[in-house]
Amino acid sequence: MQLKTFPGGLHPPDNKQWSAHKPIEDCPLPEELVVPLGQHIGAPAVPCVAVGDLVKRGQVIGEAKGFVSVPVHAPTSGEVIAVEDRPHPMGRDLPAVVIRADGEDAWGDLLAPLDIAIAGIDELRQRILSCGIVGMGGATFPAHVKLSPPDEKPIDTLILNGVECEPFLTADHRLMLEESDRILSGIAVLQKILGVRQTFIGIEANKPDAIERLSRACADLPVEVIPLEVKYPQGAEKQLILACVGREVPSGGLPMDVGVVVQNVGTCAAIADAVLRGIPLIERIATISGPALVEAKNLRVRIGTPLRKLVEVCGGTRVEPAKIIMGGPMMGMTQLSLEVPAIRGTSGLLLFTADQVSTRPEGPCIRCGRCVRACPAHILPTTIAAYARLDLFEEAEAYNALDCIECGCCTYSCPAALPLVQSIRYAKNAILAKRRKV
Amino acid sequence: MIAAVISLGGIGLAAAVALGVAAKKFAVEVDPREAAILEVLSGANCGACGLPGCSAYAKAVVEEGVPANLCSPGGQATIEAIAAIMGVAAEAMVPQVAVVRCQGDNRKAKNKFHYLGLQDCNAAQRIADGPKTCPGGCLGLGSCERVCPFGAIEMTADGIAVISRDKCTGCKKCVAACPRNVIAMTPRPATVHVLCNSHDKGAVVRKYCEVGCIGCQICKKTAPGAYLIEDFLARVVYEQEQDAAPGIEKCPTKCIRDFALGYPEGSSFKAAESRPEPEHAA
Amino acid sequence: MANQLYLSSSPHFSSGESTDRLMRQVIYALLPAAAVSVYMFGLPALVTLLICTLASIGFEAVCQKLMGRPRTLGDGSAALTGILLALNLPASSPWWMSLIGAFVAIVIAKQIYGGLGCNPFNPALVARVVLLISFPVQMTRWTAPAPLSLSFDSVTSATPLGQAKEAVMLHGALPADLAAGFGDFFLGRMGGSLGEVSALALLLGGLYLIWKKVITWHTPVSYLATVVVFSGIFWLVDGTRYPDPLFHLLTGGLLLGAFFMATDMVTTPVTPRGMLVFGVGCGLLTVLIRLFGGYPEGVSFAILLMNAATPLIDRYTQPKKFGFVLEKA
Amino acid sequence: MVELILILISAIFVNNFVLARFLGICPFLGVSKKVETALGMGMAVTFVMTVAAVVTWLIQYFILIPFNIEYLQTIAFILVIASLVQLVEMVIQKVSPVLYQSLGIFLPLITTNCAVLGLAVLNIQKGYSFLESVVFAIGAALGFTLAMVLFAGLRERIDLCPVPKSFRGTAIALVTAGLLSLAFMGFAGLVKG
Repeated sequence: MQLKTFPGGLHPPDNKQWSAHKPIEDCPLPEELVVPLGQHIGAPAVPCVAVGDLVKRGQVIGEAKGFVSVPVHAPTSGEVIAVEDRPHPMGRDLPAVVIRADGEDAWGDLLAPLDIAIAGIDELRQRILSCGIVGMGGATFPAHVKLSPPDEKPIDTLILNGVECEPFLTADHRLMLEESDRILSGIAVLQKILGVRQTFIGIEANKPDAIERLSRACADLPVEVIPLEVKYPQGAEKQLILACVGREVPSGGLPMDVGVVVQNVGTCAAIADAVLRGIPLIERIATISGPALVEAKNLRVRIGTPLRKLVEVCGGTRVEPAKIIMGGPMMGMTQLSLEVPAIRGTSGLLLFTADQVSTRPEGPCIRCGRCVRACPAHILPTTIAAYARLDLFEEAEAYNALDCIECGCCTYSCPAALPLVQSIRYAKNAILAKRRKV
Repeated sequence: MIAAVISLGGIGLAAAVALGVAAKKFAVEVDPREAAILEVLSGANCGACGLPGCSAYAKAVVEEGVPANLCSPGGQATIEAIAAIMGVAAEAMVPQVAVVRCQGDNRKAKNKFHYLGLQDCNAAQRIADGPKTCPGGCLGLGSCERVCPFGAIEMTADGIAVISRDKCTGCKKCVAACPRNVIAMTPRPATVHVLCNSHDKGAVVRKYCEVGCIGCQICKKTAPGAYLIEDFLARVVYEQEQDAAPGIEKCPTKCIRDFALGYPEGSSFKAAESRPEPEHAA
Repeated sequence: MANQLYLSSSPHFSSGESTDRLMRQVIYALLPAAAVSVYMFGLPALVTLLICTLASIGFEAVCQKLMGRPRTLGDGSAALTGILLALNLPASSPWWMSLIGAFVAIVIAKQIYGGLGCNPFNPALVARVVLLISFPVQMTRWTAPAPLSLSFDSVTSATPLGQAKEAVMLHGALPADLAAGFGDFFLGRMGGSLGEVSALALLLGGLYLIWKKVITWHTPVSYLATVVVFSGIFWLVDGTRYPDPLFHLLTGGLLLGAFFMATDMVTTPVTPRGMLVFGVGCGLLTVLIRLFGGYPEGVSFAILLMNAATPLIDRYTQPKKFGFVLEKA
Repeated sequence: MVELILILISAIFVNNFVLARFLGICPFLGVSKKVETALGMGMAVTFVMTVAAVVTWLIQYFILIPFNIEYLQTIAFILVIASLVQLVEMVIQKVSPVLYQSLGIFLPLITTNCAVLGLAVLNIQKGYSFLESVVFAIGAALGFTLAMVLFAGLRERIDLCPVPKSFRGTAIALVTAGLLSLAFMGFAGLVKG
């Protein structure tokens, strides 16, 4: 059978063999946790604890500010030793609450579990907000916002994203395999909130065990597991919707414009914890991998754990890493040091050696068209990039620069080693900045 | 002969009538002053006036009464010409020149990481705030050089921007292009500048840059009144600039430079060309 | 810190594909055709190949030196241009003609536009056309195949396309024995420029490129299909005046053009739809020029004309962007 | 009918005004920096050429020949063309100020555009009938527009390239025009005449 997919995209080597078979391990508590107040898209949280305060695990330490914002919780019990700017995965120092763990890891007062048969929809949404749930695929968009579609946009389909198309990463894979019951509970909550019954779980065909397990678990539910072709970026929201239900989200629009809400499987599991057990988002599963590491692992990590700790748990490094990437190799962010903490969007940590770092100088574009064929947004990356380099942003915009989803397929496929997606991003920023000004 | 005259005349007459009718029908009003102003403007379309191009500025002057003294590339002559066209008094404009407030090239200042990718300052700045450790240092990837409409900026081999005082017209394009605010507009007569943009404490600056201002106050002490120290960074008080010379000599990190005596190391620009104009030219 | 880390914008992974590798693959794909030409025409063919290739590399080096640009001979593009140029020349071309050709191709058609990736016209074809117009006698003195000949004084012979055109012009009909030579055409036993002669070798090279994913099928297939269909129509209308499609396919530079020149990435469209348009345009123009034009062969002109149209084709064949919806009126 | 089609094809491709007859080079080089502008110029020239062909043909056969003053041909034709250009200029300024700005000086210069005058004169020289003149004019104008647009597309692309300093601008444009003309030589002999 032809597997479902989208036009465009490419097949980078998936490198999942290092960690795919490794069961999830709990990462031990570090002595000190740095919990950034901005870990999501939107306004950062406002700290509500002061230096010297004793906090319990799960206690709110930063409050949401505005609609597109979420609170931040203490990942363990201990003493607040600083509220100041600390290195953040974004690459600069940003406000954070620093907690010295007392080792007892004692829970604070949790919110009462909700019964979804009784609880109102607003109550459920409020709970998701209070527990600080954000999109855990990496975009970290507050989940309650996504689950509050306006009335004029009726939702009829829920899609769970279990694609995990980034090479190396296996965190979602392990989650689906080992903790499918959390995901199923989460689906029930999401179905209730959105008032939908039609639900799909999209999984790339390179995870047959996860597909089988979820298919069996969902046999009696109105949930269908869809195996998808192994292709990057199959997990990009709009591409996933097209593959699963054949609807194309209009350019500049959102999934809700075609009646769909997409949630990552990790987010779904976190929602289940929040609603059914009252547990806020203070930990997540992350894949620690890469050739510079002694052993690749899937770890359950407390938010705020320094990356150095994760590396230690994996047996340290074989060689000096040349590049530290938070997230996957296609869309992840390089890090300045291992001192930055893991945050809610940390789906993985990759350590590359000098061999994996391509320092090949860029050449001229030979117009081979590989980027055009690979582009899942169906734009002309090389043309936009050429205009961006000359600061001709109006032309770049006319060539649909704003439709770029920054998946990196163009740069990946470029024989001239041109930083295409970076140029397009540069043009996008300039175009959006100009729009804001006007 | 007569036939020739009549027929040609007839053709001409017919054409004239047709054009006359058309002129009425398709009349477009243009203020002649607009064209006149456009004529005297530099035509660089640099945007120094804050409007998108010379013709937009000409239109704005005529129709919206925008001041006549905004064309910095044209200088005083242009201002007077526009004022004459508009029948208003010419207001003086202090001519300005852009200065790169950094000398920390790749040999003198440290980087915190190797940057790979698009060779553009604004793109590099988005990756962990740029590779240069100094938060205010020139990244040396030439974004300002590319936007300069007058070819007044060059990048040295060791990666720092230098602006020619002869070619710079003060259009401010480079100021807008620089992500780290390294370039400042200064009054043209002043040639002495502190070439550093770091507000870090002296001890911190010393760690990452050989030629950064460490806020040691020596310049202020040796040339009283000519320098100010704000936030661990010295700057020249341009009104008292004539007294600044002793401070240059004494500066321990050599971050103060008199452009009348020479451009930073590695630049191809010659100081001899840049004799300062008479004091207070305006 | 001992070693500084590398930081960059995503992605941090690359396919490992490189310009050098692509160019090398194309050169490999041309080797069978070059070998056949050397076999068929002997030493003169080898000399022409060598002069063109070496001169192209030399001119490229000199240009880059003069313009103060980095030397990029390693990317193989100059050598490729040289080989393509040689394959477009008759075996009997004098050395100075090869030299002029290489100069035109590298200096005028490529380097003054800024080097690799910037030339709007296929350099080898520009050179061929310049030579054809400047030295029509030398450029149309085709030698008859004489396997492994070491002699420079060979027997001249017309190309099949030339024969056909002449016959139609003089007698209003094709020569009767035209179809007799298909086997020879396929293997390369006919007069023509170096790279025109063996359909088999060219086909092998072309398929190799498609197999290696250096080029896509779009341009060659649409080009050849258009030639077959368009020439087929004329052949059906009047078979005595217009040769059949197979004749068109196997003779002249069509296969060389379709697989190696019309797929030159720099001078042809980047969009898949654009490549189809490009191929169709080339096909129509080739047949038109072959049947009705002043020149017996139309491949070079057809490709150059479509090269000129490439920016426009790219502009109007942009893929439909993801989520494209018509504005509701 | 066949005759008319041949005239059309010949004027567009084989004897392209710009690339084979080398007429109208001034706007060809002047306003070919952008495809849109080139198209606008092409359209303006198309209009002027077609109307000029009609009017000059009428003047030739109904005024100049009857009155035996063919020696006034040039001045009479220029007069007509100049008025037409003036008219087009006014219309464009009113309808599309942007196009008017980008065409700039080249708009009034259509007056002295040898392509337009050349067309009028060729029409008479070749002894074309009225209908043939119109078709020839349309063909010539389409050919002009085609050359303009192709050339503008190429120039837009060249603008993105690091052309050596000494060749930038008109120099590289002239080289490109030469190569384009070279390519158009492939049409030679396609239509006799």
